[in-house]
Amino acid sequence: MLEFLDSPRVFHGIYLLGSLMLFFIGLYGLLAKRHLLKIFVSIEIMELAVYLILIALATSPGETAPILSDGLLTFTGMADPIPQALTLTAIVIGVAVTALGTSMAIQYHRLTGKVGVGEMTELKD
Amino acid sequence: MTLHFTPVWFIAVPLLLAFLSPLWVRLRLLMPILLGAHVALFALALSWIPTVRVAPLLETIVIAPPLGIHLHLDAVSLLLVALFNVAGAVVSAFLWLSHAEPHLRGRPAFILILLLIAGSSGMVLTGDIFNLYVFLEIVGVSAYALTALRRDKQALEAGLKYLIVGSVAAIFILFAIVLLYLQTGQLNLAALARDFGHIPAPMQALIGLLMLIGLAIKAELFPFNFWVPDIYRGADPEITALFSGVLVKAFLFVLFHLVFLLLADPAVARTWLMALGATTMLVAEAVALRQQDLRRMLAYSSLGQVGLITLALGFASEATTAGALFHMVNHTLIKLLLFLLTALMLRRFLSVRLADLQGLGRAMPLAAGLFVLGALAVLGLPPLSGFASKLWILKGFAEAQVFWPIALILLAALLEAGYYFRWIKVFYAPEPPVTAGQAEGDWAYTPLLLIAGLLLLLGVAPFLLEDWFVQAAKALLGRGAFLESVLGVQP
Amino acid sequence: MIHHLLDALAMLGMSYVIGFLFYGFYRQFNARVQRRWGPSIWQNFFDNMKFLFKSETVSHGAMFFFGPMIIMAGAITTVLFVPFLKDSIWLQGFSQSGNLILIIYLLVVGPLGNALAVGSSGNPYGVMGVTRGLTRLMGLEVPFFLGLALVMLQHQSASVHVIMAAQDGIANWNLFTNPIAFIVMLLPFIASQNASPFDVVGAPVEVYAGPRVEFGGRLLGILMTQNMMMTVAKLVLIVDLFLGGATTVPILLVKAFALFLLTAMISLAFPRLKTEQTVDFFWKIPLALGVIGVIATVWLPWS
Amino acid sequence: MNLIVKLLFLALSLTPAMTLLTWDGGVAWPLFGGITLLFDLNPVPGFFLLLLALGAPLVALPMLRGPRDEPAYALYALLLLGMQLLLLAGDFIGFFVGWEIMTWSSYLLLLRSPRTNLEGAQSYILFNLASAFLLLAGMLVFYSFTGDFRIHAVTGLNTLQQLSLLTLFGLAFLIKVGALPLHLWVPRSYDQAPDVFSAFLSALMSKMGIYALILLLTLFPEGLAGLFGQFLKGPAAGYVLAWIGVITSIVATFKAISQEDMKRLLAYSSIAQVGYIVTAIGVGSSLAIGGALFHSLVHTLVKLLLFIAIAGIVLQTGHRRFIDLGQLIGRMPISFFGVLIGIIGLAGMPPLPGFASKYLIYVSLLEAHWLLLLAAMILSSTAAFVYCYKLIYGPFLGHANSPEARVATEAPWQYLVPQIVLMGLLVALGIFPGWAIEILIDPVLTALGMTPIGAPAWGQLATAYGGYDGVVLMSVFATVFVLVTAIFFLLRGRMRQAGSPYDLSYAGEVPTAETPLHYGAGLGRELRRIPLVGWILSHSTQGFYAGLVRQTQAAAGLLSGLYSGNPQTWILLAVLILAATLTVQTLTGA
Repeated sequence: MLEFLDSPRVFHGIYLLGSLMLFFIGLYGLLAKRHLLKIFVSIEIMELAVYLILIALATSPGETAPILSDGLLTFTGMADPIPQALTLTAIVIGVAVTALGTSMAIQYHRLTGKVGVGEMTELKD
Repeated sequence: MTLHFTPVWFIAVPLLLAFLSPLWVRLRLLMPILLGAHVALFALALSWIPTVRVAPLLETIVIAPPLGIHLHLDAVSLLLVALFNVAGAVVSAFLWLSHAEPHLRGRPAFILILLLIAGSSGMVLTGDIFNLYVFLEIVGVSAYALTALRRDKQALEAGLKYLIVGSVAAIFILFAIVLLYLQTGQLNLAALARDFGHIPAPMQALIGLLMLIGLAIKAELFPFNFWVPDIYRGADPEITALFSGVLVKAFLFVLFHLVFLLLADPAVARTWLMALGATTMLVAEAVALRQQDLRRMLAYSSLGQVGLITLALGFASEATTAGALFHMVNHTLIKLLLFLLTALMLRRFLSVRLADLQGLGRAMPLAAGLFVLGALAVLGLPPLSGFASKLWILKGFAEAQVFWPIALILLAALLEAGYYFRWIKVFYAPEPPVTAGQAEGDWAYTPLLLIAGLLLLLGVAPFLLEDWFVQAAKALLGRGAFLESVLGVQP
Repeated sequence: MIHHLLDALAMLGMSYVIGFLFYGFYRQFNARVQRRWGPSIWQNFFDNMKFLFKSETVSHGAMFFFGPMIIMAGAITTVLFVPFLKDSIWLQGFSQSGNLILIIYLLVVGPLGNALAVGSSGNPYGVMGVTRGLTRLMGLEVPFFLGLALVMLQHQSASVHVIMAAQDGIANWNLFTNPIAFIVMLLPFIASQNASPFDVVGAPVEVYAGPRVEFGGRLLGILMTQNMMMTVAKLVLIVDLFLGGATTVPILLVKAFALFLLTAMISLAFPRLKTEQTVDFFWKIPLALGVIGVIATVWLPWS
Repeated sequence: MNLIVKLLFLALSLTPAMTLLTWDGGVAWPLFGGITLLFDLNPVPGFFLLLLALGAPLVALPMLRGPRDEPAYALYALLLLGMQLLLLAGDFIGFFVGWEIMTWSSYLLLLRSPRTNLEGAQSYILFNLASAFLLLAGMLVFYSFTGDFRIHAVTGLNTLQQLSLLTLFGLAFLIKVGALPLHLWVPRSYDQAPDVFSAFLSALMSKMGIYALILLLTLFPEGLAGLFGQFLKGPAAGYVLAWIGVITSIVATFKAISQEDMKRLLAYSSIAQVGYIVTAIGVGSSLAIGGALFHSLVHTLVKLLLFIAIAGIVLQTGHRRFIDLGQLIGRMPISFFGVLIGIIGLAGMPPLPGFASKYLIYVSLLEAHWLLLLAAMILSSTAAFVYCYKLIYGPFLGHANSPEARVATEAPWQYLVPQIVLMGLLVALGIFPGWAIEILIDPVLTALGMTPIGAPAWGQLATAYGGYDGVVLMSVFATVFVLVTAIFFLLRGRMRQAGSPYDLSYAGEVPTAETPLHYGAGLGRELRRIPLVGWILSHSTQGFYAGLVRQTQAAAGLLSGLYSGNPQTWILLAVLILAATLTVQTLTGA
């Protein structure tokens, strides 16, 4: 009954829709929220949405993980491995950036007691 | 045993040094090593000039392109890599020789500067778009950290702002890369260039816009450059020198490298890019008129020059491109000079606001003199090198019988003169200055004098580097040659 | 050499005598118009001699002394550069070495030298007089020069000799061939003669102060002398330029006297103007006439 | 050490003279991309190099007074280098390089005066850079027409092209010479510059603009005449230029009269004098160009003399306003003679050469049948007498108005030597105008492809409209003067020195030291009552430029509002632009 979901168009469409929604949720958070940590979370959500698009659209239903293991000795029917590698790399980078940001935000809070992005006025001349 | 030099060294050596740095116990050695590394890499770059003149050098990593990752060393990337290493060398020499604050001489600074230079070199050298993203993020992370290095309120705020806006830019770029990959299944730049034309037009526009905006944020183009003044104001001037001298140039290169590669006919984007450049230039120069803080003023001036370079590169004729590359080199040198001077002034006066720098010419005659020199160079007044590069750009426009950019460039230069000379006048005000900080030793001026000498030399004898710039312009514009060298076929 | 010397002395003597006689006549004429008896026609000689032989003269320093010397030298030089007669070797002075523009400038050399002396005296009223004089000069020179320029253009020469030679026969007088030039320069000419109604600068009698306020004795005598000689030089110049010049001394006298009579009548008919009124007047009426003259003789196609 | 540095500097100031005397053969310096700088010595720039060679050491000498000032010496040497490059350049790039080096080095020299304020410095550099950038734009337009940066006559341009070249170059050079209404920087900078350096600015740097204007004529094969045909007997394009020059000189003359500061007066007088030269260039005939060159020469000498003399007064008294000076004639006699000769030259009175040069210009105007211009020029020439008189009366005559003026002594020898040299030169040129024509000016005219004026004898100036003899004039005047003085002394009677300076006929009262007896500052104030003069004096371009600056600042303020400090705003803007562009693209289907 739900086979139609396996057709690549629908499958990709659903994922695309979902990740775009995720992306816009992130964008909304980024633009509307004032708290620094919330902004970092929003950025992360946007990044994740992009990863999701990459992974989802590069993979079609029925493809297996691109790992040679028991029983799987040829490359046929496997998903494209490159997006997965890319995503892994990108996640690492994203984590690094978020970690840096979070630590900076904490230090900033300790020094000034501020957490809102709109309150950052140290650089006003 | 023969040492095998490869372009990988430009990335590997700084990375290696950065990661090995915890092994050094003696902090005093850090800055000399930093200087040494950059000087060595600069020498290495110079040694490649003859090779690159003949053909671009492809350094394959593991698998041959288009499947594998490779570094593409041609005249233009060599030029930029050499420039980055010069900038790194100058800044590290300055940090070593002057009384820089401890946080700028410590291990974090050492690591981050190396990462910044390595990342920038990587962006310029890589022939793979995902690698580009990785290097971009390396540069980004190190830049955010460098901005906040001082760890006081202002530095942290600048760092946070930079991080937020930089991450968003990175997401835009990543999005564009993802779309590119999904559309073409390629990550190699040459292969992408070959296949980009087959993508449906609306998708092309979307990818192009995402990429353009992402890179424009990074490369400080109007209206995506609102973050710049705050960051330049908050970070240490020594670090800002690197941002203005290295980072922006790397991003500008990437932007135009992609434009020239992906678009078979750069004329499509010409008007857009030129308009972007022209507005950047005029807006920045106008806003700079009102600035009261030297760092902000220099930030806007930097934006103005970036706009000029964009305008010239966007026109994509050989003469304007060569001139723009020359101007990139000049601007890097000039902004290094000016920002490092700002650092000296900041240490002496504890503030670089206009009102506090009255009569600086008496307290720091050499610094004031060098500032004048830098200002003259950035305005493009002979006999300094800014003149030669600007003339080259203008000549390129005149050859093509296109006059509106000439008018705008000259108008912008006049506005620029309006504020630079205001500062100079204040520096030479007859009132005696109030000095609060400490005086600087003469050694700190060595790298600055070196730059000044270079500016003069390149202004009087620009033919020394003429050939290189022409080759670089050809390499940057030569889409066909690029594709052929990587894919082995005529597109 | 001897010839030049004699010629020069003759010119100086002539201009001295004519100048005082004309001015004496003017005072008589003026008095009769105002129904007075007036002084003797020789009165000016007596005054001048009295001043020149005063036994004591007050000086205010070296420059004060040299000013009248400069103005005298300027007046004599001017006289020597104006040809009195045409087609004659006499009464020519050094006019072959000069021209009309040079003469116009020589006319002001002396007064400027004297202005230094006035300044040197330290009397502010004197300096005010000088300023008034310079202001009036500024006003009158424009139409005066424009009128003469029309003549120079007509004859394609700035040489007084050439202009004079071209006017043989009364029909060829510039007065008739170029009347507009004559009208344009006539009033400025009167002003340059320091005559009423443009005489507020010296302002004899009524106004207390003027350029001469500090001068007395022999220095005043010198100033008076040069004034008379300068008057004659200017009259002769206009006779040369507009009335065809003169071949003999009597004709010169008649023509000069006629011109003098004309200017004297105009002078008597009008009340004195203030300096700024003078200037404004010259920049309006004579200058406008001059512009019309230029348009009529130069711009329009028939010219 | 001190002496060595100063001698070295003096030697450096002789470099223009060295260049002039020892130059042999052209020099080419390749820059890049086929641009080669060509340097050679031609008669036209040679004339201006001669002015520089004359003036440079004369300005350098008074600069040596006082404590050693290496930066000023170095900048002066750079300035001389720039001007020599400019004059020797055979192509526009070299010309521009010299022009710019001259501009910024003179700006930095200007800053060395403690009197420079922000407006003065900014207007100097901005006007000059505007001029330079217009020049650069003109060069590039020229290049796009010809494919070449060499300075040479171009043929085959259409009217629009010629007009664009003429406008760009013309504006650039008119700013440099300080023509109205682009003169704002001149009075400010001449006033605020170091006193001796003002002499250089006025006497030599303004001549570079003149040189450039003459150079501009050579770009067009038939000069200005080929552009828009004839008006009367002269070029129609030149008629406009000539009026610009004359109006400049009239307005500047009245402004000069109303000044209360000696250097500002001289600054306006410079504008006026250069206005005459511009007029002559507009006429464009060989006589007019000869007059322009001659007037440049005279103006150079006169302004050097006057500015150095005034600098000496300022040095000795510390005052620069007419109201603070007076009666220096006895205490500074040589400076008095310097100023006297200077103003006689400035006013164009015979027998000094100022008359010769003006004579040439007048005759050229007559020849061109441009009589209204002639009348206008006469107006400003005669009005100039007023400020000339003010210039000598204010400081030297009348009564001393400040304690410093009462005790001042003669200027130091470094100031007097140049003055004496210049006085000698002026008198010699006045006696021998023909020499100047034959030796200095005719070669230039020949090089410009014009008929030389020629002179029958060194003492004579000859034109088609007649001429005059400087030797006769000078000897008659001198002889008469000596004779009159001698006769005066031979007459009976004696001179008595006035008992005190207050021994005056003063409206029936006896003035005292408290009575305001010095008329210096107010002299010429009453000219305002003349309607035209009052109108001119009550108008100024300052308001316009101040408004321009205000508007620019306001626009900058508006734009800087964009650079807010909130990252969310930045991102919102980026996203909005992305969305807007995408929408537009989708809608238009591009």
